[in-house]
This record gives sequence, structure tokens and C-alpha cells, in this order.
Amino acid sequence: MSADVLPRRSPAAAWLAENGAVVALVVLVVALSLLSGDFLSLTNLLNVGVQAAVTAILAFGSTFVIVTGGIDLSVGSVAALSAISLAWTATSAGMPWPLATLVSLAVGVACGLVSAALIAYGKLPPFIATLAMLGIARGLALVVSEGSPIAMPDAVSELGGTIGAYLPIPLIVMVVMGVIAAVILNRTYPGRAMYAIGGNQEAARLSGIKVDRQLLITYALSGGFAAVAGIVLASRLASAQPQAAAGYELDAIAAVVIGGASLSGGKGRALGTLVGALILAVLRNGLNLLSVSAFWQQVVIGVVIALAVLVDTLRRRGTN
Amino acid sequence: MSADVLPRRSPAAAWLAENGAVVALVVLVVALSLLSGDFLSLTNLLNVGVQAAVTAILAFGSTFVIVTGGIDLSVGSVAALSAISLAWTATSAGMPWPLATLVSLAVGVACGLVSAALIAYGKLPPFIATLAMLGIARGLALVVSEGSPIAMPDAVSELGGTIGAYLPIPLIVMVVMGVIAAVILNRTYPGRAMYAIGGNQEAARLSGIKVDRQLLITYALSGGFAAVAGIVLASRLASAQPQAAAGYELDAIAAVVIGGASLSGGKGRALGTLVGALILAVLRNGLNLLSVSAFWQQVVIGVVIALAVLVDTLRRRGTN
Amino acid sequence: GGEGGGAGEAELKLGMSVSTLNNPYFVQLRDGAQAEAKTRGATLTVTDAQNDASQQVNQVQNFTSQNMKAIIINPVDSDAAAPAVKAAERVNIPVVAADRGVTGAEVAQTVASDNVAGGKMAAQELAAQLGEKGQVAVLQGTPGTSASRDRGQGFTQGIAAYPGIKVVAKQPADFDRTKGLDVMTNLIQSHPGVTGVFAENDEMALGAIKALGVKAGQQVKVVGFDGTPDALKAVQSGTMAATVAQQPKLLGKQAVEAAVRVAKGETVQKTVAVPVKVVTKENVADFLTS
Amino acid sequence: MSQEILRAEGLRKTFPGVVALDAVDLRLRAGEVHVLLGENGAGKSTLIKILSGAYHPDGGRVLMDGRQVHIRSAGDAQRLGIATIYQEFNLVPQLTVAENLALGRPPRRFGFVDVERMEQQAGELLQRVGVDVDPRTPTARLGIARMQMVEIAKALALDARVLIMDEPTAVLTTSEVARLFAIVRQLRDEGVAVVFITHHLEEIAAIGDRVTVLRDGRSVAEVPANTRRDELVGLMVGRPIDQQYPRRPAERGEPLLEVRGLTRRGVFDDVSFDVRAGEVVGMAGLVGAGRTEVARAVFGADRYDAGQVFVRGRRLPPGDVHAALEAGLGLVPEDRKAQGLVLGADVAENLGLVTMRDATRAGFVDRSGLRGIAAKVAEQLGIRMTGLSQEVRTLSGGNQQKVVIGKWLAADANVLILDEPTRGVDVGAKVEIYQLVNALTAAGDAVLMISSDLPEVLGMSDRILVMARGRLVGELPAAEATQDAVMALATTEASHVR
Ligand SMILES: Nc1ncnc2c1ncn2[C@@H]1O[C@H](COP(=O)(O)OP(=O)(O)OP(=O)(O)O)[C@@H](O)[C@H]1O
Ligand SMILES: Nc1ncnc2c1ncn2[C@@H]1O[C@H](COP(=O)(O)OP(=O)(O)OP(=O)(O)O)[C@@H](O)[C@H]1O
Ligand SMILES: O[C@@H]1[C@H](O)[C@H](O)CO[C@H]1O
Ligand SMILES: [Mg+2]
Ligand SMILES: [Mg+2]
Repeated sequence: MSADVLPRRSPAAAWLAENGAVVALVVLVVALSLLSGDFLSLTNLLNVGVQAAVTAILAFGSTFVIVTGGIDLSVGSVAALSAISLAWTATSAGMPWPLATLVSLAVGVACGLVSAALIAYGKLPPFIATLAMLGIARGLALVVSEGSPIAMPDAVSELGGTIGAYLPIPLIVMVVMGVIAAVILNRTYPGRAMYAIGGNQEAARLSGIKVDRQLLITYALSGGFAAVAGIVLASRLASAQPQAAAGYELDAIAAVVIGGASLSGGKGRALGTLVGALILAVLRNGLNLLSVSAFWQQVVIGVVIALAVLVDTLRRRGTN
Repeated sequence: MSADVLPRRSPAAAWLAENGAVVALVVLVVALSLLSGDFLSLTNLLNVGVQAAVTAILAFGSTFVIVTGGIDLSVGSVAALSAISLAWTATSAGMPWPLATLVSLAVGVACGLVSAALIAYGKLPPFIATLAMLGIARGLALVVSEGSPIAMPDAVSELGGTIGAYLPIPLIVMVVMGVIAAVILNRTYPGRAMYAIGGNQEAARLSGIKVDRQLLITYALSGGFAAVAGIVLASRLASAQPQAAAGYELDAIAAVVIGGASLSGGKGRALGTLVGALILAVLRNGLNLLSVSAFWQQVVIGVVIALAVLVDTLRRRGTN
Repeated sequence: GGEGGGAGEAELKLGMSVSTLNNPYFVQLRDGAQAEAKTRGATLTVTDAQNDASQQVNQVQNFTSQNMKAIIINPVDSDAAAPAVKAAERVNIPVVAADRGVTGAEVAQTVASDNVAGGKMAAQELAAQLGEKGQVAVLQGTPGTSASRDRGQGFTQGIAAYPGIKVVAKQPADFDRTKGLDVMTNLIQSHPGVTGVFAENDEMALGAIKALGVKAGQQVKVVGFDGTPDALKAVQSGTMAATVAQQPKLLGKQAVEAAVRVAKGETVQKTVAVPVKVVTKENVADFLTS
Repeated sequence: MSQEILRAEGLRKTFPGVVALDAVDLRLRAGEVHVLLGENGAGKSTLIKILSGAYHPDGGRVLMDGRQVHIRSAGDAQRLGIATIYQEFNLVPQLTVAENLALGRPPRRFGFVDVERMEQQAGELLQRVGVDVDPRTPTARLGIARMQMVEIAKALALDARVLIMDEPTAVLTTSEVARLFAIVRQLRDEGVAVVFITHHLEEIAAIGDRVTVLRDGRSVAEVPANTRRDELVGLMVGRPIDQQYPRRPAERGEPLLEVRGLTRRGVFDDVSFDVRAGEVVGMAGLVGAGRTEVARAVFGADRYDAGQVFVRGRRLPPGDVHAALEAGLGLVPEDRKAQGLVLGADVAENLGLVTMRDATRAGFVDRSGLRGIAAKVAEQLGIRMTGLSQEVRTLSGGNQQKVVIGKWLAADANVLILDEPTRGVDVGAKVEIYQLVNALTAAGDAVLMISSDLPEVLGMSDRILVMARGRLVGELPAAEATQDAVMALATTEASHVR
């Protein structure tokens, strides 16, 4: 009675098929090593990791949202507002820094919850709800800070430093957040529900998944991750800036999509997102090392992003 | 054979149901008239129209793309590149302005075609293809202009002026482009094909629609409309700026979505998009007139965008 | 001076369109303007053009709808501001340009610091601190903005006078502190021999200092531009070699003063040059108190 | 007589412009299979969606064990012990089979999803319904029949007291239907109340105990399942149907469609056949035999590795739908939702999808002309709708199928490939579609009909091709074909035929 079953691919091939962006990353790294002698040093590679960290953490948060078929345009603004909240409560309100950090995370989560409530109960398209939040959070960051940077508490700024002489903490935070994202997506009920909602929202609903509640969790996670990204960003500068991370939402979404997710939902993995963020960071780092002129950099980044994903889609078509 | 039929809604009610954003616009206009004595003057209303023009024209182009289920992030950059092309060919290359204008339109269309080719033949997600084009077009605009504004030919700059003492030309261009967009969407084969592709790409293909070719047309139109928007923008400033229209893609997409389109495709109308663009312009104008502080403006704009669409979704739920 | 007064002045409505408030420099400019407006009993409406020339035109247009008595424009771009200025003057509202000039249209007064001159001064100061020799990297502002253009131009002209100094890298960091940090980090890899940095504003300079760590102020001299409070502190602590201080508060104050006067029909000087000053450890105390 | 477990009284449900349910009663007993019968659009799916918590009724009430219950969500229904298999698939294509089986309630350990246990439970369930699929297979890669079996397994996993199945057999072949019936009987014997919707009347007596007939949103009768078939039809349609398969053979002409040695590696191999003018050629086979794949390749929807396709002697370029269409080919695909319809567009727009290009004058689409044709086709097929501007999404399943067929009627295709053309279509409408096939062939057109409904293939074809494992394993003239003969061929190993 069994129908013909296609031969299963080898595990390595299957892994590659699901993580095609890795190929693009490897090509990019090899090319840059050949072009620039400075690229393949340990310090430079650690730098790339640090430079990827903020985008990657934002992108992990965006992965949850994109897996549900949504989009979160507010992550950059929410990161800035969260960092400003931390610095402000610690400085102007004199709160001890651990408490201030909690406030900051709560602010991020609250922003996510507001977006989610608009989406789940107000039936707003995610694009609109989070575009609104983009403006609201940025505006509040400017209002609270009165438009000027606020110094971060020293204890928190340590986050921007290194453990020992070399190991950068932002890198560690990135990896930890990535693991958390991967575990949530793969192993928890909310994570699996995200895939179900993004794949077929009606089927999810009819299977008893409380779609509204799961969306609240999803966007709250995105907001929380944005807060962590904002704190890491501000720690690196030892200062919370109201205009920080402006426009980062496009980078974050690009990282997720380069990493193999689909904006129509149901697909996406934390590892892919990490690779996507690394591709962007490697690219910017490499162009700086190669002293490509300011104007041409934008052109080259555009071309390479297209090529990176093209490699992936063509390879995929070849194997099918 | 026919099921019992309930009384049908009146045409006016049906029209409103399809163009719900109009309600939000009317509410906004009434509120602003009450709040600010300066709002409801003829000159101010004409100003609002002029201020909406560039976003609206970009958004008409984006409507085509969004109806097919795609997204075009490059419209702002393409507008800038097109305007720079016009000014550069007319100034540095000494081309007569009508020819330079054609070159400029061709540049816009070419950008759209490149994005479309990446999407249709390279199978890139529209988000990635047009994000790449965003960088490429902006970079080229900077390269060509060497980073400096170029004066527009006087004849073209007339476009930024008025006919007679009052009637602003950008307003007229906006209306004309809106009518063209509406006719294409409603009455032409490519327009109808856009809806079919956005509604169900596979069904469209199996019905003999050449999806690839139609996507080329779609993004070419988006590029062409972006070029017109770029020319209008540069005319208003009498100068083509390499950084012009940066970030306008989000406004354009927002206008389309506020106007009732869905980012998952198959829905969207030119009139709705116009209303969406007007809502954004009225909002910014009103907040200026009310002297709302700059930082709070971003917050208020966010809140009002959310409310405007909320009014629509809630009303829709009410009637169902 | 607070001359005049009386009931009429309470009605005095002024509009000011600032190029962007996403930068402490302009926040200071606004603060200076608002403080001055308050002392003169004028109502000042400030809008933020978010670095978008066409949004700025819109805002000036809206000021005319509001029947402002005078308009202060801090141009996003000097060329692109002309049509807006002309439109305002067509309805007889006088315009004052602040921080950057307007080319191609007459304004009642231009209150500005000279960015080209500032760039030159930065070059001279950096050269002096480097002993007129060494490798220099430049962190550029947002490509295509007039501030980046003018400062870059001034710096290039200025540094040409020192054959011992070589500009080995120019990279954009978009006037942004984080980007300044990342770009400088990368430049250290490719150009480890860099001993001097010119950043086209203080935000990027502060990012670069972060990237340089302990080398900042020691092996590597960083010169910024603006004189923001954070930068002044850095100059004081020695991590920043110098900054070319503009005096944004003074600029704002001066602009409002001129606007009030032209609104009342008085004539004012065509240009007021608010000097830019090089701030180093020696004179930083004067700026910190002011 | 066993005890009543669920009762619906006077249920009413309206949608904008339509009364889907007017006054519907349903009495369900433990340990019975209760068949819901009614024409397309009669309200069957709407009724069960109310019971499963997907819709809220506008009037009437539902009682369980004599007590009134309010079913507000799918979760409520699950808690009350009601499991539902919907007419439209409710699987998440991106997830694995195992995850779909555990959708919404995966097994957990220490708060984390226990993937191993989930896959093991899935394996057991799949075995119970007799589907040989790796639980880790992405659901999108299953054929439509196996998706249906996964749906069934998913509902079984709930261990429900009431199991509702909305046309579960529509996409199954005979042997799978037999296995489904065995499962249903076993559940019934365990005391589960089963609601069963089908348009295959022969299934009623085979599996049912009682029948509730719906007509125009009202329950018009409750009768035993062994009620005579013409009586059931009369109750359902309001008029008798003389002949279920009214095939009127037409005069055969030239071969209109010739397929030669068509091969796609791993999918189908060396397939050759002709369809002549005036002919209906049936294509039978088990699920996964590759019939759909052949049809799609012929139509240009998929590429193929070798072989040729000729229409009226002219060779078609491979992989070019547009060329196929210009040559007069039409395809009614097996999955109407995914491949046939633009669900968000209205009836007129869908009916004009193929003809739109030809109805373009001076660059402008002649929309009123298209509407005129659409109106005619809708009338011809008896599509039940509020009007041409009703969104296709809101049509009942059978009426959606008619729209897909209507699209090609409007296009005047000469060679029509019908892949499961009457899936989900009621008896009355089926006859209308058969009449249409007669009219087409009488006018000299050719029809290739793929169907898993054997009586349909036998009753309506002039010739029958049988496929097994990607190969054409035999051809039977209509006169000689019997169910047994076809099944014997369909189950041959491809290697035997070679
Ligand atoms: N969401 C909806 N909006 C509008 N009308 C609807 C909606 N859902 C169903 N209908 C209408 O309600 C009526 C009953 O539909 P239903 O799906 O219950 O029929 P059915 O008996 O299941 O038919 P079939 O045998 O074709 O599946 C039809 O006329 C259909 O068009
Ligand atoms: N999405 C898919 N990915 C890989 N293989 C598939 C896919 N869908 C079907 N197949 C394979 O293609 C072959 C034919 O599939 P299909 O079930 O559509 O055949 P069919 O004869 O049309 O059957 P039916 O129409 O009765 O479902 C089978 O070997 C099946 O396993
Ligand atoms: O003068 C200002 C400041 O330097 C700012 O940092 C960027 O824009 C310039 O115009
Ligand atoms: Mg049904
Ligand atoms: Mg099939």
C-alpha cells in the first residue's frame, strides 16, 4: 500500500539545504581573506562577532515574529527606548542598576505587548502596529532623554567589555541569546505554536492553539530581545543614545530572511538568523578593511546581499 | 437553486466598507479643524496636497507591487537616483531637459526591472531583492553626484511650482498618477494579473498568466512611479539631492496598507492608497500647525496611525 | 537686551525648522533658541525635519499657514532650502538661516559657523598635535550632507599643507556613535599605523575613542567637531585631543534675536559669524562653564 | 437503542447576504454513524463548524448529555470531547507529520516539547490508520490523499466521544476508504458518535446508521441509512435523478492530444496515449500512481525529462502553460484551493481568469464582457452564490469546484484534462458536470478524466487507462472494464508489465 518514498538525503546535505546561507558566508569569508590580509586574524574575527551582536540579538527577536508570519519594524526604536530607560532610571531616578536593568527589560516587553495587542485584538496588520510602535518608542526615547545621550551605569557598561583580555562579552551575550532563541523555537510550546500560526493560522486556531495569546508571547519576546540588544549597544558606548539603532529593523529583518526564513511565515531558524547577521557584519567589516569608498560601499553591500541569497536559491533549485 | 438572500447593503455602505480609511481621514480632518484655526484654509489644504504628493506617487507604485504580494523597499533610493540622473545628464552631460527627463524615467524603470529579474528568475524574496536595490540605487546616486546636490534644470523645476497663483503642480501630478494607477489596476490586463498573482500565484500560472513577465511589468511600474516622485521632489527643492527620500519606503508602504491593501497580496486600490498618503500628510501638517513638540510628534504620529487603521478594522468587524 | 516689551509682543509667533533633533548638537541649538524666545516673550514652534530637505520645505510651508511673524531655518541642505525661503518671502515672512547658509535665496540674516573653516582648523590642530607627521584616518558623516561635504573639504585643504601627514583611510560612519565605534575598530585592523583621526562630528569621534581604548589620547589623537558636552568631557579627560566647537546655544540665541527684530520690521546685519573655536585641554574649562 | 449524546436544536447561521442555516436539528446517539446529506451549499459544513467551535450560531442551541453547552472555541469543543476533520485541510504544511498530529498539544517534559515521544506517538497513530509515512516528513511533501489520512489520524488522537468527518472520502481511493470504514466501525462499536458527510451515496448504506438530510439550510428529514437511494436523492435534491452516469458516446474524430514517451525521472516513465475528438478517456490508478504528475506535465505546469506532447499534431513546448492554453488545452487541477482558485477574488474574476487576456481590447480588459460570460457559465453550472461578486472563499466546497470547471468552459478549451473533477460535488451537480462532458464531446472536444472514483471512471469513460507506479500498465475499453479488472491492473507491480 505504501507509495513510493523518495530516497532521503544524507544528513549533511539536508543540513546544508536548510542552512544554505552558510555557503554564502563561507564564500564571503574566503573571498575577504584573499582580498585583505587583515581579515583573518583572531582579533578581527572577534570584532566581527561583536559588530554582529546587536543586529543578531534584534534579529533573533524578529525571528519569532517572522516565523508567525508577522513583521516587527519597531525593534530599533524599542532597543533605544529600553537603553534610555535603563540609563535614565539609574541616573536621574537613582535606581540601583540591577533594578534599572529589569525596568529596561520590562519596557521592551511592554512595547512588544502593546504591538501584539494591536495585532491580536485590534486586528491591525503587524506592519502598521509595529510602524506605530517604531514612532512611539523613538519619540518616547527622545522625550525621556530630552534628545541627549545619558551615561550608562558603569556596572552595566562592563557588558560592552571583554572577559580576560580577549573574549568580548557582547559576543557571549549574542551566543546565549541565540541559544535561548533556538531552544524556544524548537523545544517549547510557544515556539512550536509560532510555526503553526505562521504556517496556517486557521489550522492552528482549530487545533486549539490560542493564537492571540501566542502572539502576545511572540511580540513580547521580540521586545525583550530588543531591550537586550539596546543594553548591549549602549554598554559598548557606555552611553544610551536616543537615536541609537535607528533603521536597524531592516538589517534585523534582512538577517532573518537571508538566514532562510520566509516573510510569509512558518519558516525560520535561530542558526540561520545568526548566519544572516554574520554575513552583514562580515560584509561591512570587510569593506572597511578594503577601504572601499563610502559611496561605493552601499552599492557593494546591495550587490553582495543579493548574491548571497541568490547562491542559496540557485543551489536549492539545483538539488530539487 | 439560490440560497435565501438577505437585503444587500446600500452602495454607499459597500463603498465605505471597501474604503474604510476615508472615515479615519474625515475624523482626522474634522478634529484638526476644531483644534487649529489655521488648518481649514484653502492654502493650507493645498499645502497638504503638495506635501502628500511625493509619498502618494511612490505609494501608487508600491500598490502595484503589494497587490502582487511583494514589497518594494527601494522606492526612496530609486527616486533619488532618478532625480540625480536627470539633473546630472542635463547639467554635466548637457542633455536637453526633455531627453534628460526620459533618461531619468528609464533609470527608474531599469531599477525596477533589475529587482523584478532577481525576484522572477533568481527567486529572491522581494524583500531581499529590493533591499539590495535600496543600497545599490542610493550608492549610485551618491557616486554620480559625488555626494553633492545638483541643480535641476529650470524648466523641470517649474514642476514644483503652481499654475496661476494657487494651483500647485505637484498636486496635479499626484492626481494624474493616481488616475493612471487606478486605470492600470482596474482596467488593464497587467493590473488584473497583479491581483490574480497576489491572490494565488499558482492558480494564476495555471490559468496561463505569465507570472514572470507580469512581475517585470509590476516592478518596472513601481520604478517608473518612483522616478516621477523623485522628479517632483527635486523640482520642489530645485535641486536633486543624493540623500533625498531616504526612508520614504516605509511611508509609502504604510500609505498602501492604511489604504486597505494587504501585504499578503491580492488586495489594494489606488484610491485607498491616496487616502493613506493624505492621512500621513494631514497628520504631519496638523501636528506642525498645533505646534506639538518635535519629540512628541513621533509619538503622536505613531498613535494616530494605529488609531486610523483601528477605526477601520473595528468598523469592519462591526458590520460583519 | 530686553528692549521693547508690551502687549504686542506676547503675540509674536516664530517658527523654527531644525534639520534634525537626533543629534545633541541641534538639541543645544534648539535649547538656546527657546531660552532666548522665552526671555523675549515670543512663542517659538520648533519642528524636526529629520534630515530630510523636502520635509523641511513642508514645515516652512506650514509655518506660513500659521502666519508666523518670522521663520528660522536650520537647513538640511543649503541648496534645497532656497525654494522654501522664497515661498516664505513671497508672503512677506522674513527668514533667518541658522547654522548653515541658504544658497540661491536671500535671507534676512545668516547666523552660522563656517564648516569649511572648521574643517581646516581641525586639520591644523591635528597636524600640530601629531608633530606634522603620521597617518590619519577620517570618519565621514552621512554621505551627501552638506556638513560632511564642507568639513571634509576644509580638512582636505587644511591637511594638504603638511606633506608629512598622509590620509590613509576615509570611511563613512554616518554621524553616528555606534558606527564610529565599529568603523574605527575595523580601521585599526587594516591601518594599524594610524596615529591621528579626524571625525566629522563628536558623536563619531566618541565612538572612535571607544574603539581605540587606552590608545586614545596616547598613541592616537582624535579630533572631533561640534563641542557637545560629552565631547568636552572627553577633551578634559584627555581621550579626545581636540574638538572644533561650534556654539550651538549661541547660534540659537542669536537666530531668535534676529528673528524677533526682523519680525518687528527692524533691519539686521546680513551675516553674523558665530565663531568656531578649537577646544583643547588647555581651554576646555572655558567651554565647560559656559 | 443507545443514548443520545448530542442534540442541536433550531440552529441558525447567516453570513452577509446568505442564510447558511435556517433551522437545523440534529440528534446524535452514542455508537452510531450519522450521515449528513445535502446538496453543495446546503449547510453541512456550516453545521459542523458550529459544533466544533469554529463558528458561533446566530440562533438555536446545542445540548450535550441533555445539558446546554456553549462552544466558543476549538478548545471548548476539544474539552467537550468533540473532534473534527474539516472539509478543507487544516494542516501546517511547513511542519512535520508528527507535529501536525500533535498540533496544539504536543507532549512535554520539564516544560519542553518532547520530540521523541511526539514522533513515537505519531508513528503509532499513523500505523493505526495504515499510512506508511515517516513522522518526520514535512507535511507539504505528502500527496493529498496521505494528507487526508494524517487529518484522520489527528482527529483519532483526541480520543473523542463525538467524531465529525466532513467529506473524508472525497480524496481517498477505494482501498483507503475501506480502511477508514474499518476504523470508523471500530470507533462506533466503542461507543463513539460519528458524524459523517459524504457525496458518495453508496457509502451511506455501507457505513451509516441514520441519515439527516439538509436542504437549503433546513433539516428536512431523518431517515435510516438503508433508505432507498432514489428516495434519499429525492429528499436531498427535491427531484429524482434518473441516471447517475449519463454518458452519451460521441463520434470519434482525429486524435486531439497525443502523448509520446513522457518521462520525468523518479515520477513517471514512458507514458504514451492519445485522446481523440469526441472521446472521454478515463485514467485510473491508486493514490501516488503519478496521474496528477502526468497531467501537469502534459499541460506544461511542470517540466519533464523526455517525451513529447502534441495537440492537433502540433508539438507543445515543454513547461509552457501559456502555449498549452493557446493550443486549446485546459486543466482542472486536483487541489482547487491551492491551484485552481484565487480565493480572495470574486466569482466573476475567477471565471474570467483564463479568458481575461483575450478579452483585452486596446490594452483594456473588457470587464463587463467577462461578467456576461461569467454569468452564463454560472447559470449553466448552477453555481450557488449570492451573485457574481461573492468572494470565492465563501462558497461551499462543491460550488468552488464548479467555478474551477467553469473557468475552462468560459475559455472554450478543446482538450480538457479533469483531475478529480467531481471531488466534493453533490449528486445532482455531478450529473450536470457529466452532461457538460457529454456536450463537450458531442461538439468534438476531447476529455481526459483522472478520477479516484472508480464508478465514475467506469460510468463516464469511453476508454480507461490504468496507471501504477508511474507507468501506464494497461488500457481497457469501457465495455470490458469492471472494478475488479481495473483494480487488478492498478495493483500490478510496474516491473511485471515491463
Ligand atoms: N464565511 C462565509 N461567508 C459567506 N457565506 C458563507 C460562508 N461560509 C459558508 N457560506 C455560505 O453558506 C452556505 C452553506 O455553506 P456550507 O459550506 O455549509 O455548505 P455544504 O453543505 O458544506 O456544501 P458542500 O457540499 O459544497 O461542502 C453556502 O451558500 C455558502 O456559500
Ligand atoms: N510534494 C511532493 N514531494 C515529493 N514527492 C511527491 C510530492 N507529491 C507527490 N509526490 C510523489 O509523486 C508521485 C505521484 O503523486 P500523486 O499522489 O499526486 O499521484 P496521483 O496518481 O495523482 O495520485 P492521486 O491523484 O490519487 O493523489 C508519488 O510517488 C508521490 O510520492
Ligand atoms: O553641525 C552639525 C553637527 O556636526 C552634527 O553632528 C551633524 O550635522 C552638522 O550639521
Ligand atoms: Mg462542505
Ligand atoms: Mg492526483
